[in-house]
Amino acid sequence: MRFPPEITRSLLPKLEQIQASLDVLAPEGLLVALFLLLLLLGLFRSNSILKMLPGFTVSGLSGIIIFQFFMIENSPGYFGKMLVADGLANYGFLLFSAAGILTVLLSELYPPLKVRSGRSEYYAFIVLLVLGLSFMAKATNLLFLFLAIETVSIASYFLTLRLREEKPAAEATLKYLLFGAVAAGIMLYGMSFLYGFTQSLQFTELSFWQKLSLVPKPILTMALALTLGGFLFKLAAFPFQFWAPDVYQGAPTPVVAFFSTAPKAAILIVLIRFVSVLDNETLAPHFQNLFLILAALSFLTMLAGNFTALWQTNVKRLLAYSSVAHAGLLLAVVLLPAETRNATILFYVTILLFSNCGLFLIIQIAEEMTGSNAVAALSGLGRIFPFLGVATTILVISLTGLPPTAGFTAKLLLFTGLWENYAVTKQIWYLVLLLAGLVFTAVALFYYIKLPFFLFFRKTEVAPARKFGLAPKLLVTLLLLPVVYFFFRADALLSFIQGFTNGN
Amino acid sequence: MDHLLSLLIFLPLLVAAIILAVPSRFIKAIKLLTLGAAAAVLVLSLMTWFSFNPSQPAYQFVEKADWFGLQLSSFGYFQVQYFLGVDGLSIAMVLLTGIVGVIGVLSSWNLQTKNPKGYFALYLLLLASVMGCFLALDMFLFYLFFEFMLLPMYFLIGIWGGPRREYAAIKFFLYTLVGSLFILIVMIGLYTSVIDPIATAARAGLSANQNATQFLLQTGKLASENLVHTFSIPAMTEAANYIPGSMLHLLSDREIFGYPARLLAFLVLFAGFAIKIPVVPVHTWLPDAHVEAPTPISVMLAAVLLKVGAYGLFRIAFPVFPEAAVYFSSFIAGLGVLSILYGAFCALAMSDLKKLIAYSSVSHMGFVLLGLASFTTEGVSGAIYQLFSHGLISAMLFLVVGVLYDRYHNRQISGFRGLASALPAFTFFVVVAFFASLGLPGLSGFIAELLVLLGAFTSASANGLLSRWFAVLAAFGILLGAAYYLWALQRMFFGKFWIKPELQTGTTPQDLTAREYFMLVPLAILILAFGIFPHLLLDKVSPAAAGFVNTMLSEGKTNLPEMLNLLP
Amino acid sequence: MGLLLVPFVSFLILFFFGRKLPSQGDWLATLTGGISFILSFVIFTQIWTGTPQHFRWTWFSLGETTKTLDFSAGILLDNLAAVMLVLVTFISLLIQVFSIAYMHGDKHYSRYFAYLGLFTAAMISIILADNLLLLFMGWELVGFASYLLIGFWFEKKAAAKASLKAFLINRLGDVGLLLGLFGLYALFQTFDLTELNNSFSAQNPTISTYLTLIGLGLFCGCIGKSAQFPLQVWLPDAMQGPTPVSALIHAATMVAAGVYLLARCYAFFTPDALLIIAIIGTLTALSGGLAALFQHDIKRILAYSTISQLGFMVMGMGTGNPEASLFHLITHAFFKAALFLIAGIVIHAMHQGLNALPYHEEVDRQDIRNMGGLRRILPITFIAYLLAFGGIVGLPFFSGFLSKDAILSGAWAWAESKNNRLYFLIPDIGFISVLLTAFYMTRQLLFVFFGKFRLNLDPKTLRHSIRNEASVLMLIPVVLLALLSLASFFAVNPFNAASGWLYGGNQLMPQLPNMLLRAIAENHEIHVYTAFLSTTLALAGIAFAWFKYRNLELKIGRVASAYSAEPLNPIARFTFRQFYLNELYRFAFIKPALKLGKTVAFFDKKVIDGLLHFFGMIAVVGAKIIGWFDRIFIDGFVNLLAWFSGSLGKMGRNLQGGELQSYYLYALLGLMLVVLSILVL
Amino acid sequence: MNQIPLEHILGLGAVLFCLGLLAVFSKPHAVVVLMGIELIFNAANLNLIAFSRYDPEISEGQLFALFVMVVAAAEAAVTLAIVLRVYQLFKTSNVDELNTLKG
Repeated sequence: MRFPPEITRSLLPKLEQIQASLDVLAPEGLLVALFLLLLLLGLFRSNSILKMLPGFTVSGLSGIIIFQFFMIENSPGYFGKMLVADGLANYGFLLFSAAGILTVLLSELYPPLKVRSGRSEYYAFIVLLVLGLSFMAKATNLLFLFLAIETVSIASYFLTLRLREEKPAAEATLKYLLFGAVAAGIMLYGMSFLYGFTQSLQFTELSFWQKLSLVPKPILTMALALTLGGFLFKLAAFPFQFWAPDVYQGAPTPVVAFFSTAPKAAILIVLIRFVSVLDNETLAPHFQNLFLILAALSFLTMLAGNFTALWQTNVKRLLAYSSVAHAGLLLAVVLLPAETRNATILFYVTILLFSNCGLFLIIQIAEEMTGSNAVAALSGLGRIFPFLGVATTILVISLTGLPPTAGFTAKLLLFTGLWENYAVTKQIWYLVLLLAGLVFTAVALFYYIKLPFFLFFRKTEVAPARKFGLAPKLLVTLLLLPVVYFFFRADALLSFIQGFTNGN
Repeated sequence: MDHLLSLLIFLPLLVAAIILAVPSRFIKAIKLLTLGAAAAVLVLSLMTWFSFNPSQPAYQFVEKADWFGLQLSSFGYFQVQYFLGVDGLSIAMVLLTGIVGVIGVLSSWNLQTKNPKGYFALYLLLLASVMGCFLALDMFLFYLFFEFMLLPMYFLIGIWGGPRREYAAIKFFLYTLVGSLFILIVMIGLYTSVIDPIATAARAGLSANQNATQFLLQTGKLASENLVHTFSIPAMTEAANYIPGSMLHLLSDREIFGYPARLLAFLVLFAGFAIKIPVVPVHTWLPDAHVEAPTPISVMLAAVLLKVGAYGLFRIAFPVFPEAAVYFSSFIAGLGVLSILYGAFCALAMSDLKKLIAYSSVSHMGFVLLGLASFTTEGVSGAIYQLFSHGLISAMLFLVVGVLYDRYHNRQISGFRGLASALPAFTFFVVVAFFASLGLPGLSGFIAELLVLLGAFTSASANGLLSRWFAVLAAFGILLGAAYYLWALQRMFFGKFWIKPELQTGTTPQDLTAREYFMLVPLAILILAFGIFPHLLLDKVSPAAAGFVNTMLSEGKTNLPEMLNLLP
Repeated sequence: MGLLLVPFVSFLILFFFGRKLPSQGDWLATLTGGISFILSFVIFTQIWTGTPQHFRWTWFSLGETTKTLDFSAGILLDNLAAVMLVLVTFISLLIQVFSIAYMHGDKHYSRYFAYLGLFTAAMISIILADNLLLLFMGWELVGFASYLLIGFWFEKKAAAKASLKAFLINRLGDVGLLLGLFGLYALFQTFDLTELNNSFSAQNPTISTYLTLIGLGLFCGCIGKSAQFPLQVWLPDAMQGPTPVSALIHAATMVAAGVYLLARCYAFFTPDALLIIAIIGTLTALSGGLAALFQHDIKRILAYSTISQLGFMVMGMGTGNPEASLFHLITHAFFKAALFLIAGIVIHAMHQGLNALPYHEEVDRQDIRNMGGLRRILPITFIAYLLAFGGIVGLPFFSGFLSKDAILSGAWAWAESKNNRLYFLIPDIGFISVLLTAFYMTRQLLFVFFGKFRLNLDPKTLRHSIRNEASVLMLIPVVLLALLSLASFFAVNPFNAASGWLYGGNQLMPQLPNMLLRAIAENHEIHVYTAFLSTTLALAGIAFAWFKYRNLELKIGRVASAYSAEPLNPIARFTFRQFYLNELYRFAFIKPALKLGKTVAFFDKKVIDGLLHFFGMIAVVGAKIIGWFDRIFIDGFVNLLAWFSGSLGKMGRNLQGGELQSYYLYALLGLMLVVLSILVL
Repeated sequence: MNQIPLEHILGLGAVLFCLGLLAVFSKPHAVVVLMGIELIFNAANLNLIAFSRYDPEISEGQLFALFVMVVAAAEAAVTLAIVLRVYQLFKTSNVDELNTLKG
C-alpha cells in the first residue's frame, strides 16, 4: 500500500523523528518493559518467583538508572518536541528511580505488604509510577503532561489501595481519587483555555507565552490558576493539600514515603518549566500575577502545613502536614531565577527523599512494634532502641533544617537564594517568604520535636512486640549517611546536580 | 602541635564515639574515659593558654582548610572553610571550658544516671561543641557548633533532669533555636555580601594581592561569578570585603522596612545572641533549664554555655557591625543594666536556691553586656573577666546546690535552717561561692565587676557613648547581689539547725565527701587566685580587648555618620 | 608587706588548722598580733620623724603593650598611716589577749581568732594602701570580717540578722564610695593617692558640682562604715557580736576607717561637700547622743555613744579640721575600747553569776537595770571605767577633753569664718552632744557600778575567783587602755591639745594647713571659750544624770524584763527607738525592695513567660482555628450550599455535609480567593 | 458557513463545568460525584474542540479531547472498582459517610 504523497511528506519526517527519539526514550522504554515483565511474572503462581519480584524490580530499576546515567545525554526536544530531556528531567529520572527502589526496599521490610495476591501488580505499579513521573518531568506539551499526570495518578490510586481489606486504605483511595479527579478536571479546564489563547500545546515555547501575554489579565490569571490547581494537587500545596493527611494515614507506609517525595519532585519540575517565563525579562511583567499567586500560595501552604501539623497526634498525618509545609518552601524556591532555582530545588528534593524515606521507614518499624501510628505510641522506644532514637532525631533535625544535616544546607541554599533575590530585586515577597520560612522553621520544631520527645522522654507502657532487626538498621543507616554526609560535603551533591543542570 | 585546636574539638568527639562502643555494663570504664577526655582537653587548653602570645594581635594556632564550596552560577562561589584560631578574646573561654569540663565530669560521678553511656557520650559531645564555638573563625562552623550544643543539652536536661524536665528541655530548645534562627538570617545576609579577597583573586585568575582585589571589588571590576563568598569572620569584619550594592555593604542605602539594613542586621544578630546570654526579657528559659537540669549540666550551662552568647557578641556581632554597635551602645547597656537589676530583684524573691542562683546568673551576665557596650578597655576587659570569673563562680554555686540536693533532694530555702552547724565545711564553700559572686575583693568576681563598672563610668569621658547613670544604676546591682545572697545565707545556714520534717533522712547529714572536696577546692583556689592576681588573665586578654575597643571605636565612629547620611 | 601578711597567715592557719593546734591556736593569734604590733612600732619610730615611704608596683595592667592602663598596688607609709598602724595593731593585740579569757570554751574558738586575724589584716591593708582601689578592697574585706564576727554566734537569729544588716548597709555606702572612686578615675585615670593629690594641687581643678558629687560619693563610704546618719542603724545591732569584737571593730578601728578615708581623701572635697559632711557629722553626733539616753543594754549605750563620737570626728572633718578629727579618733579608740572591754568584763561576770540561777536563760545579762553596785565587786574594773569615763565625757586631764576641745574650737573658728550665723548651729549642736554624752555615760555609771546589785543573787558569785575579780588576761588590756585615756599621754599641757606631740606638731597631715592653729593664731579666745564651755557642759550633764538617777528605785530581785521594754514617755521612746529609722527603712526600702522582687518575679513568671506561653497558645489556637474552620465553617458552608441547592429543587439533602466535599469547596474557594485577591489588589 | 459562535460553546462549557462542580459538591454518592467529574472533563473537552477550530494544525485540540476521553474512561473504571471496594467494606458508597480519617 502506498501513501499519498502529502501524507508521506508530513508523516515520514515525523516517523523519522520518532525513530531518532527512541534512543532518548530508551529508559522509559525499559521501564515499560519492566512493567510488563512484572505483570507477566505475576501470572506465575510460583512462590519462588513471587519472592524474586522485589529483587527483580530493584535490580531492574538500578539497571535503568545506570543505563540512564551513562547512556543518555541531554536532548533539547524530541518526540515531536513533546518531550525534553534536559538536566532537570534527567536528574529527576534518577531521583524517581531511586525513590522507586527505596519504596521497594521499604516494602520488603513491611510485613503487611507481603500478602500474596497482587504482589506483582504492586511492583508493576511502582514502575509505572516512575514511568509517569519521568514523563511528567520531560513533558513540554500540555497533552503529554496531562497524560503523564493521569498515569501517575492512576498508579498512585492503585498503590494506595494495595491493602484492599483495610477500611482506611479504601476510604483514603476513594477520597484521593475523587479529589484528584476533580483537580485534574479543573486543570484540564484551565489548560483548554491556555490552548484556546495560544492555539498551541507546547507550553515551553516562547511563542506560547508571547501569545498569552496578549490576553487580558483577569482571564489569563484565571486560566493559569485553574491549570495550577492540578499541579498544586500533586504537590499537596494550599489549597489542594486536604487529601494528603488522609492518604498518608490510609496508605501503606512505604507508599507514603514514595508519595511524599517523588511526585513532588516531578511536579516541581513541571512548575519550573511553567514559571521559566518569569526569567524572560520582556515577558515577565505580563506574568506578575503568576508570580504573586505562587508567592501567596507558598506562604499559605507553609502556614497551613505548619500550623495544622502542630495539632496532629498521628505520626503519618503529622508528616503529611510537614510535607505540605515543605511544599510551601519548595514553591518559594520555584520563584527564584533559573540559575539558583534548579540546583536548589533538586538539592532540597534529594535531601527530602532521603530524610522522608528514612523517617517513614522508622515509622513503619515503630508501627510494627506497637501496632499504632499514634505519636504517643513512640513513647520510650528511643530508650530501648537508642539507634532508632538517634536516627529519628537526626532525620527530624534534617527535616527541620538544622545543622549538622543536609536539611540545613538545603534550607541555607533556599534562604540564600531568597535573600540574594531580595537584595537584587527588592521584591518584598522574597523577604516575606524568607522570614516566613524562618518563622515556620521555629514552628516546625514544635511538632518535629514531638518525635524525639516521645522517643526519649516518655516511658514505654507496653514492651515492643518486635526486635529491631539488622536489615532495617542497615537501611536506616544507608538513608542517614547521605543526610549527614551531604552536610559536610554539600559540594559533592551540589556539583553532581550542577553537572546535570548546567548542561542545558 | 600543629593541630592543637582541632584536637581540642575532636578528642572529646572521638572518646564519645569510643564510649558508645563500650558495653554499658562497664560503667567505671566509661566514667574514666570521660574523665580522661575532659582532663586531656584541660591539658590541651592549658598548653594553648601558655603558648599563647598576647602581644601578637593576630589569631594564633590558626588552622585553615577548605571544607567545601558550592558554585552558585552567576551569584558566585560559596566557600565554607574549616577555620580555627584563638585570640585574646577566646583564649580565656577555651581555658574556662577546659576547667569546667573536668569539674562537670567529677560532679557527674555519682549521678544516678539511668543510662550512663548515653549521658557521658552526650556530655562529651556538649564539651566538644562548646569548644568548637569558641575556636571557630568561620561563621558557618560557628553556627554548626552553636546549633550542635542544643541537642546534647536538650537530651541531658530532658532525660536526666528534674520533675519538670520535659517542659524545661523543650523551652530551652525552642528559645535558643529561635535565637539561632536570628543568627542564621544574618549569617545568610553576611555571606551573600562578603567575599574572600584572596580566594577571589585566585579564582578570577588575578595576581593581585588582597588590597588590590578589594579595590577592584569596590570599583565593581570583578565579575560576579568569580566572587568567592565566604563565612570567614575576619573577612566579614573588613568593610572592603563587602560587595558594592549588597544589602550589608557599609555604604549601601538599603533599608528593610524603613531601617538601615546594617543596623537591623545587627539588632537581629544581637537578639539571637541575647537569648543565649540571656538578657532580660528573653531570659525565662534559664531558670527553668537550671532548675530541672542535673547538677553537672547546670554547671556546664551556667559556666560555659551562657558564655557562648556573649562570646558571639564579641566575636561576631560587634566587630562585624561596629557602627551599629556604637549606635546601639546605650540600648545595649540599658539592657545590661536592666538584666542586672531585674535578675537581682527576681533572685530576691526566689524560694528555690537553685532558681535564685539562676537569676543571679542573669544579673551577672548583665555586667558583661554593660562592659561590652562601654567600649572602653576597662569595660571590655572587665566583661571578659566577668565571663571567665562567672564561669568559675557559677560552677561552684551550682555545685554547692548540688551537694545540698544530693543530701536532701530539696533545695527550698525554707526547708533548712542553721545548716552551718551541721555541715560546716559545706557552709564554708557556700560562703566562698556566695561572697565571690557578690563581688568580695580578693575573689575574682570583684575584679570583673569593678572593671565593668569602671568602664561604664568612664565611657562618658573616654568616648562619650554611655551616660554615667548606667554605671550608677548597675552599682546598685552589687548591693542587691549582697542582699539576696546574704539573706539566703541567713535563712538557710544561720540560726539553730533545723530541717523540714519531711526532708529528714534520719541519718546525720554527711559533710563533704572527698570527691566533693576535689571539685570545690580547685574552684575556690582558682577564684581566689584570679581575684588576687588578675594579671594572670588580663595579661592574655586585655591587649585584645584594647585592640577590640580601638577598632570598634575608630571604625564605628567614622562609619556611622556616613551610613546614616546615606539614608533619606 | 610583711605586716599585712602576718595576721593573714594567722587567719589562714587558724581557719584551716585551728582546731588541731594546741589550745586551739590562741597563742598563734596573739603571737602574730604581737609581731604586728612590734613591727608597726618600729615602722612608726622610723616614719614619724623621717620621710614618708612609698612602695609601689604594678598590680595588673590593661591594654596593648604600647599604651597601657596600669593598676598599681603599693604601700604608702606616712605619719598618718604609721600612727594608725600602731593604734590598730596595739588595740588588736590587747583584744586578742582579752579574748583568750573571754572566749574561752567557745565552740569555734580557733575560728574566732582566725577571723580576728583576717580583720586585722584587712584593716592594715586599708591603712597601708597607697591607692583608693586597694583601700576599697581592704574596706570591703573589713566589712566581710565584720560580717563574720558579728554573726559569729550564727545560731542566734538576732546575730545572723545583725550581720546581714551590717553588711548590707555598709554595701550601700560602698556603692557610693565606688562611684566616687570611679569619678576620680574618670578625671585622672588613676587611683593612686599620691598622684591624685598631686593632680589636685597642681591643676587646682575648677570646683564643680561633679567634684562635689565625687566627694559625696566618697563620703557615702564613710557614712556606711562609720555609721553616720542616716545609715547608723546597723551599729547598735552589731553588738550581737562577741564583746571584744565590738570593742575592736565597732568602737576602735573599723568604724574609724571612714574617718581615716576622709582624711586620706581630704584634698578632694569641695567646700560644698565639706559642708554636707559637717552637717551629717553634726546630725550623727546629736542623734547618737539622743538615742543613747534611755537605752538599757550596756553595749547598746556604748554603741550609740560610738555613733555620737564618730559624728564628732566627721564634724571635725567637715569643719576643716581633719587633724583634730584624727586626734579624736585615736583618743576615742582607746577609751571606747576600754569601755567596751569593761562592758565585756561585766557581761562575763554576769554570765558567770547567772549560771547559778535556775531561770538564768530569761535574764538579760546586758541589761543595766539588772546590775548595780558593782564598784565593790569589781574594783579594778570600776577604776578603769572611771578613767575611760573621764575620757569620753571630756573632763579635763583626760584625752577626750583635748580632742573634743580641738574639734569644737575648730568648728567654732570655722563657723566664725563664714558670714552666716546659721553655721554656728554646728558647733552649738556639738556642745549639746557633749552634754548628752556626759548624761548618758553618768547614767550608765550609776546603773552599773553604784547602788545595790539588783538581782536576787549573791554578787560575790560574779567574781572570777575569790582573789581575782576577773581573769588577769582580761584586766591587763582594760587597765592599759584606760590609762591611755589620760591626757598626759598626748599632750604636756592637759588643757592645750596643740602642745601635744601627736596633734600640735602638724604631723599627721603635713600637706594641709592646720585650721585650729590658724584659728588660734587669729583668735586666742576661741580655744579658751570652748574649753570652758565644754567642761561646764560635761559637768552639767554629769550633775543632771546624778540627780535623776541618784536614787534608783528599781527593786532588788526584779528582773529587768519585768519593766516595760521601752520608755513610756513618747519623746524618750522616739529616741530609744532611734527615731524609728529602722522602721522607716523597713517600710520605705526593705519591704518595697522585697515587694519589688516579688513583683518582678511575678512579672517574670506571668508576663514574660506568660507571653511566651501566650504565643505558644496562639500557635496552638491557630492550629485549632484552622481545624475548627475546616470542620465548622467549611462544613457549615457546605451545609448552606446544600440547603441552597436543595431549595433549588434538586434533591432533599442530608444536612450533614461530606468531608470530601468540604475539601472540594475549600480547595476551590481557596484558589479563587487567592486569585481574586491578587487581581483586586 | 453557519458556525456556532465560539462564545456559545464556551458558555456551554462553562455551564457544564459549573454543573459538574455542583454535582461534585452536593451529591453524596460517589458515583454521582464521578459523573460530576465527567461533566468537568467534558466541559474541558468542549473547549478544546471549540478552540481547535483556530488551530493551524487543527488536530491538536481534538486529539487532546480524544485522549481526555480515554483517560476519563480509565479513571471511571478505576473509580468504579474502588467504589465497589468501598461499598464492600463500608456498606455504603456515600462519600459523606466516609469520615474515619480526619484530624
